[in-house]
Amino acid sequence: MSANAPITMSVLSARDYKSDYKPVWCPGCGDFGVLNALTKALAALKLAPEQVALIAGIGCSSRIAAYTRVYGFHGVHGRVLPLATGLAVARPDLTVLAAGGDGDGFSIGGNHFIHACRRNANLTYLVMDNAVYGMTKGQASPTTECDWTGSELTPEGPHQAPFKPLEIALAAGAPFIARAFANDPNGLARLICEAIEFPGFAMIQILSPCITYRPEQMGYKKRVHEDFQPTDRLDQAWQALVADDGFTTGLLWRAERPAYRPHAADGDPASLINSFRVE
Amino acid sequence: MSANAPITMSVLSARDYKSDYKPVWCPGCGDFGVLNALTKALAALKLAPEQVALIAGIGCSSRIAAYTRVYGFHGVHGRVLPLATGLAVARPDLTVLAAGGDGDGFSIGGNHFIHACRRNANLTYLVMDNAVYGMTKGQASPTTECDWTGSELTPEGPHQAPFKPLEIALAAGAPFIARAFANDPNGLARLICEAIEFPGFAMIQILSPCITYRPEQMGYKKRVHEDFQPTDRLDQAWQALVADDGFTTGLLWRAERPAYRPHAADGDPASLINSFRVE
Amino acid sequence: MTRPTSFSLALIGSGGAGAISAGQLLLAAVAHSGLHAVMTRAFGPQIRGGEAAALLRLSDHPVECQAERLDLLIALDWEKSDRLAEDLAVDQSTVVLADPETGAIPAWIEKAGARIQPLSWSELAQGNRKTRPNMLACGVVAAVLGLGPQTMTAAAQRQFGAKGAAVVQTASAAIELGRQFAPHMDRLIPQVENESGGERWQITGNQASALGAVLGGVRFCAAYPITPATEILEWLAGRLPAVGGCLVQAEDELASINMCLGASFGGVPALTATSGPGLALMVETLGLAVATEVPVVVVNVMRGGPSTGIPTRPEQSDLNIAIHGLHGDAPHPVIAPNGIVDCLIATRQAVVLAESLQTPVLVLSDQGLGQTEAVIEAPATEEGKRFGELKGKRRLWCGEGDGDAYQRYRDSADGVAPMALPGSLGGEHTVTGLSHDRQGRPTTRSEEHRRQLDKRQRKLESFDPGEDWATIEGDGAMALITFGSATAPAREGLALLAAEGIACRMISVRLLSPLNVAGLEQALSGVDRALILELNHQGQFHRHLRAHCRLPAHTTALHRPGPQPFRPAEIVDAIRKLTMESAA
Amino acid sequence: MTRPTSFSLALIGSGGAGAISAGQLLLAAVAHSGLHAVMTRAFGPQIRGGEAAALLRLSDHPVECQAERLDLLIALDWEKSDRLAEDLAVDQSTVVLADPETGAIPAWIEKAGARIQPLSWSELAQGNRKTRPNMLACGVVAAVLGLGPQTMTAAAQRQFGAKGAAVVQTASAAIELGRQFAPHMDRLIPQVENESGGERWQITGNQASALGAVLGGVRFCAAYPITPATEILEWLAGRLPAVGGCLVQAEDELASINMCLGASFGGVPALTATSGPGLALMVETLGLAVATEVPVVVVNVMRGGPSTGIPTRPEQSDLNIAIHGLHGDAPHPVIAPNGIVDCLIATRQAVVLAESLQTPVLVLSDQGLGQTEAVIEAPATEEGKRFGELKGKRRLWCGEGDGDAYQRYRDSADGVAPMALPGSLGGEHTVTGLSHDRQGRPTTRSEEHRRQLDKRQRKLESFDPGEDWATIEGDGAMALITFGSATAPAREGLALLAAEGIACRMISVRLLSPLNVAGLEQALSGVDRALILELNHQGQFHRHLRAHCRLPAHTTALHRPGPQPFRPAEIVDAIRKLTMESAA
Ligand SMILES: Cc1ncc(C[n+]2csc(CCOP(=O)(O)OP(=O)(O)O)c2C)c(N)n1
Ligand SMILES: Cc1ncc(C[n+]2csc(CCOP(=O)(O)OP(=O)(O)O)c2C)c(N)n1
Ligand code: SF4
Ligand code: SF4
Ligand SMILES: [Mg+2]
Ligand SMILES: [Mg+2]
Repeated sequence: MSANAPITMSVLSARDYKSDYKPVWCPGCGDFGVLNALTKALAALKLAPEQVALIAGIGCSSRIAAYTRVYGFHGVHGRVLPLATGLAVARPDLTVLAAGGDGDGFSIGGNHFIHACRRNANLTYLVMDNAVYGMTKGQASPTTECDWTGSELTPEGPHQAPFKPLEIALAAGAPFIARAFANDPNGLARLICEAIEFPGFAMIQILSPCITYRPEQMGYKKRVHEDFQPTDRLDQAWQALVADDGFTTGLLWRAERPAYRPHAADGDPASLINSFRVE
Repeated sequence: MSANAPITMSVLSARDYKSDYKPVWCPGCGDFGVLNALTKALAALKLAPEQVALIAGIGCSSRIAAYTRVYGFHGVHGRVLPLATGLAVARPDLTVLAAGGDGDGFSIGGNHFIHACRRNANLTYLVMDNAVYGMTKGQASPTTECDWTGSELTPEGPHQAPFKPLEIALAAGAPFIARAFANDPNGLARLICEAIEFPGFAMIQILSPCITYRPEQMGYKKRVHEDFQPTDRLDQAWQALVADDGFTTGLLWRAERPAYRPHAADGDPASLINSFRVE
Repeated sequence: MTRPTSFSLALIGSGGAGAISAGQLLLAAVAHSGLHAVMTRAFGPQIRGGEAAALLRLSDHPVECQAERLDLLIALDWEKSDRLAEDLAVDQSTVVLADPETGAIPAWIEKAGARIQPLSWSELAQGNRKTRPNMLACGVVAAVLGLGPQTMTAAAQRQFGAKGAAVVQTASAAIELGRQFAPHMDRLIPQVENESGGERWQITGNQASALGAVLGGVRFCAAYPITPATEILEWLAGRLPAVGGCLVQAEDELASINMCLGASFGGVPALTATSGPGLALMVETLGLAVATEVPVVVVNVMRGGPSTGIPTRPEQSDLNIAIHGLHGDAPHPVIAPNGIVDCLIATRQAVVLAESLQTPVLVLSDQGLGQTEAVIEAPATEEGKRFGELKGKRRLWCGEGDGDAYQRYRDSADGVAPMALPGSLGGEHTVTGLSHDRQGRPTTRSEEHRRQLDKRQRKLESFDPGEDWATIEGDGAMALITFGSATAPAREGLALLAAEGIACRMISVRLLSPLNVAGLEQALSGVDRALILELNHQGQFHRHLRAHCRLPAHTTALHRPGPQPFRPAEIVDAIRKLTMESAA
Repeated sequence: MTRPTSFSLALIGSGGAGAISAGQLLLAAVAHSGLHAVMTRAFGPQIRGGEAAALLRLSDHPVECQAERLDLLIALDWEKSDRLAEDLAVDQSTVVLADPETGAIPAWIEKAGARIQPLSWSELAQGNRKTRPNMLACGVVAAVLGLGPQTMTAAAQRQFGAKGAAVVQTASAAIELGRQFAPHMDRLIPQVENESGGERWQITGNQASALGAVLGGVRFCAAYPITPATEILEWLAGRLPAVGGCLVQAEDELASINMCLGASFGGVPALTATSGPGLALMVETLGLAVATEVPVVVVNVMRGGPSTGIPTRPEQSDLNIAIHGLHGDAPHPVIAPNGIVDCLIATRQAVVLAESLQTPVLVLSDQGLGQTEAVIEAPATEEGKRFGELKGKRRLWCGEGDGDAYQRYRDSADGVAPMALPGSLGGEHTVTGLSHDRQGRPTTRSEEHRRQLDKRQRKLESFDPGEDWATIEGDGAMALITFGSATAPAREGLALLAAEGIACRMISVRLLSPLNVAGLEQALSGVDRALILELNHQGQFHRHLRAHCRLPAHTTALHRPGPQPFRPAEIVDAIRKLTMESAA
């Protein structure tokens, strides 16, 4: 397991997991909180930086890869999960993290999200959800309220039922599902630790305010309430979600399910030729 | 509404909605049942063939478009829903149907499925689910059981939690969700009528046996049981799905939600120039 | 003809300093005054609050690109301005205005030997704390250019009107205070003349594309935002409903292009706009549009590539994918606008081509055209240019004629068969991306497969592109062949050379595919040396021309990647070199 | 050298009649006998149970394509056989065996004037109801070819062994009954010699590609099925786990290519296989692979296009998308195998190239290679050809050297920089599809942008492709330039011409991109007339050559779409015409 990876010389602090690049994020962006919580979690788990890979998509949030001092891959828009899955399956010795925004993960990347939930490869997925496309200057994302008229692209609002990440994850079979708030770095760090240690696909929806295009999200602080009770009973989980107002935080669902990990033997490639030989 | 579309001369029978192309389907394929039920439904609703458009993806099942005598579009693999959505939004006077397989709709097309549920354009989506990729000769599809070893591509089974179409549809906000059995053409035809008349996105998962690559599905007949009770209460719907064995048929969920339909005025394009004029 | 005069200035500042807002106000003022102008923006990597520059060039003649060098640079502050150094062509005759209190002059400005003139924003403001330096800077520029108070107030009204009278009032007051500081410019300033020759527009290339789409008849758009194409989508979102159309925000580009195809199958002309990464996701469905002969237009606003590349900067490196990016034999027209106004014309022509030929059409714009805002003479919008005789109306099947069964893909002289739209009784048929016969039925027969390939090729070959396949200017035994946004600097470079007596004709190809080979070879008659100019690394346009046409024996290529657009001097140098080479 | 003899036969029948199964049994028997052979299949549109044909050609020399015409056609029945008419080259000397009880001889057979010889399956079976006509037909063929009972039983064992001894027994008995009917063939039958020259394999092009991948070092595959590439994926799925690798079935091609990239970023050589529509979905991510310099191989098995096209038949029309389908400047190698064995070699070379140069590489195979099964001489598998000096091992960073910070994209003479894999302490870095500097940090600076574009171009230009960029055969003042599956019929056509004394060299280009321009121009020295041969509508290969190379002044092109592969006679005709044209 990743948590047993070799530990470098001395004990590292959260700051040691940050790179020296200055984030392009707007001052006050929720994503700073996620970066803090993530590096705290890596330090708490004493993971050797070189044993960790952080894969990201495209968006403000997806820039996070370069701000950590681990191996990083800033891929193309929407494909963070297959990229991370390939790495996790091919290199089970690594701790593989995937991160990105609500647009990246639920709009263009929505299909990979469902199938990653089903597949259950051993990786942790952090979705930095600000209910907007920050990077392209403020259009509605799947999680945007259906009557939000803040974008010129949907002047009358998106008029679509908002995408519900936890509901979809549960319906798709994800074994570890949680919600957190970016500006509660300690709570978030704890959840990330648990997600990383979980042997399978663990996803955390992180409410991460976009101060520039959704300034009203500064009010999230007052709305979040840590009321999820972890369960592995489907009926209970659905009940909790029916009652959810979108701001309940904590671990919702944790089920035992063997992680996807194809087994491999150590045969000689040359032997594969035999079946073609004509005796 | 589509059901009020002008009716051609005489009353048409189901057969009049079939084209004269001979299906490429294997004898005994469940898809014949779907074709029968669909044409029955069109006849029962007395829809003028030219007012109906049937959009399909790629797969054995998606060939259905050419076998009906309505306007048809056999698109590319996985994109049946956006194709149908564009038509339904641009031409609200038509009855727009979308059809395809479980691979087409839930594997490559899974993202469009979720977003079509959210968007709620006025169209009916028939998924002919045989838990296999028929057209490419029998690989596992998202709905395939995780221990099915019938494909060389996954000799040890797909090892993934099967995709649950109704759960996903409900989580994604679809307002009309049902399951049916291909070899019960009357029951299926009734459901299709109801779906077509429903003002919004209506989806029916149709269990449609693939006699060639999943011959054991001939046993579906014994397993299906029409036990869904239509509801519009989320808690009830989730309860029903938690109890579902995958073979419960009938209408599960029917909710009132205004269909997606952008309004349009009738202004003069030339007036749009004004904002660029420098006084 | 009098020699055109132009004047270039830049306003820079860090986040919140308002450089861009001041630039826009100045652009409006200049427009109002009757001059022509062009404005580009440059940003640092931050989403918001980073350093920014507004680059303005004004002229007494139409102008569509920035000049070689800056006449005036006004720094609201110097914070992180280093990252914009490449964008700011400061030299020893550039006048640089800055307040020493906002920081030291950056080394690269010192090094360029610019003429630095210190000023004090707080002094100019005369103690008024509401007075913002960016508006003071507008006043300084107004003084330099001789823009009167009325003009400036009208511009302030245009810029801030929506925010209320008080804001306009404060801005106007600041502008007037700024006038106190009028640096000496020993530089020809274009004459401001309030009598303009005709109606003027203030518009970006992206807005022009969007307007061209609507004027061409587009009534459906499906959209997924991407820089630098988003403005086309946003403009359409606000306008389509007013003219009976609509825009749907899609979940991704796979969806947006398919939605467009669905709408167009229903008879509603459809368009979407994107940039490289989005186009890459559309190519599979564009092939379907070719095979099913469903019209659709995609405006691809190029940015730096490959991959995510440089989203906010120009490059002309998507030519390959635009022409060749579809699998199978899937020919389709590709049009490149070669100016900001041409974004309107070319996009409209693309709709005309798509609807007339029942084919997907790509418009290859770029960030340099799309996001540049210009003050231009109003183009003809009523009729507008079309390719040759094309009507721009889809040939529809109306129930008569066909004898027995309706044949969606009936063979015909021009390759175009009447389309039956859903709703037409008797025209029911199913289209497919499978190889099909005349009725649209799937087939694997060589003869049918080939017939449809021939027919689709014939559509592209048998329409007459008229004059519109290229913009041809000038004369001489040398030719510069280019396309798109490289055209404006090329034109300017050639004008400089012409003034020296060096003649060179310019052929700016608009219809990139199918190439009008005969037309191009004719346009090259009498030419013995050619320069091919394009803003990409591989010389994609050059290869494309070579693949299809005979080029002059002595042909050289100037191709380099972005993100900096060509400057006229690069062209002047290259043509000079060409003159010498062939003399040798 | 004795003139090669070959014999062509077809077995046809409707669903369930077992034509294909009989063909496979015969192929195995022929292989056992020491001959060479090739078998292709043709199907009607049905998924299963439709009409099918097994086309077999056997020869005493290596053979990789079907012949001009059929020597023998055996119809198990005639149901819907019309749909296969194109695939069956029946002429007046073709012997046609059919049972009048299974239906009338189709008009197209009558019209061809074939020599029809009636037989009766039930008579041959001697009343045994278990005896199936397809096995009787095998017996007839065994008699014609002189394949002994032991050979046939061994083949039956290979074919039906898994179903149990009784099945093998019944089949063998039926085969022996079939021998009673031996039609007279006045045609040279290749000599069956049980002493083969060496080890023989029975393999399809797709299996060869898959094997080449594993031998090249591939240990990860992500798969989405698509005709005609699926067999590559299925073969790998069953074999990779045995050699320490694995295959993941992905939800679509967007996922499969990204999974491959993820695995390769982790240091595990990765490959996927697809066909046109799937490749179209991969181009965005292939651009990312170019920009981030992560190795990956995609085998694209071409089929008829555009769009869904003709999935089960050959065409060479994905050359454009393979070379040019990526947005931005994104050069990458494209290799086309030109034979069934070469599917192995070329795929292995692709892995070597990808790993050595840190780049995506495309292998452009097609249905005609991939789904054709051949009996061949065992190729060299131990060492195998590589491009020039390439090692095929990724250059890894091991912690030493770099001075200060690790630079993932350090500039270097050959353009390749050592890669630090996750797990290497001190090598932590983030790769990005954004334009980046040597450390991989995003940048918009022209200098850095260009440096990386130059560096990536240099990788492709500075490796030495050695001899492997093309297969060059023959000599003469004429040249035929081709690639891929068109090579086998070309070779055969040229052999026919050579026998007549007409000399023509053949250049079959394997490295389609980057083209070895110097090599090609040298190979063309002394050539004054050339024919360019390719199986697509637009002449994509011809355009590509023109874009990069000087071709002989008199160059003509023979390009036509599929779905029928070239027949040698088409090449003979074209070259004859070329001889005459240039004589005129
Ligand atoms: C294929 C493709 N389409 C569109 C884009 C443009 N794009 C970049 S980021 C983004 C949305 C980002 O939203 P989200 O993932 O929520 O991230 P945020 O910026 O809000 O953190 C889009 C649409 C792209 N880069 N690639
Ligand atoms: C982009 C793309 N990828 C793959 C394919 C190959 N393909 C054709 S049909 C199909 C799966 C069909 O499965 P399903 O939708 O369940 O239909 P069925 O044949 O079972 O009715 C696949 C993978 C394709 N045509 N296009
Ligand atoms: S735009 Fe929004 S999401 Fe992006 S960096 Fe700024 S605050 Fe954060
Ligand atoms: S393969 Fe299966 S799904 Fe396809 S036609 Fe045959 S029975 Fe139906
Ligand atoms: Mg977001
Ligand atoms: Mg299926």
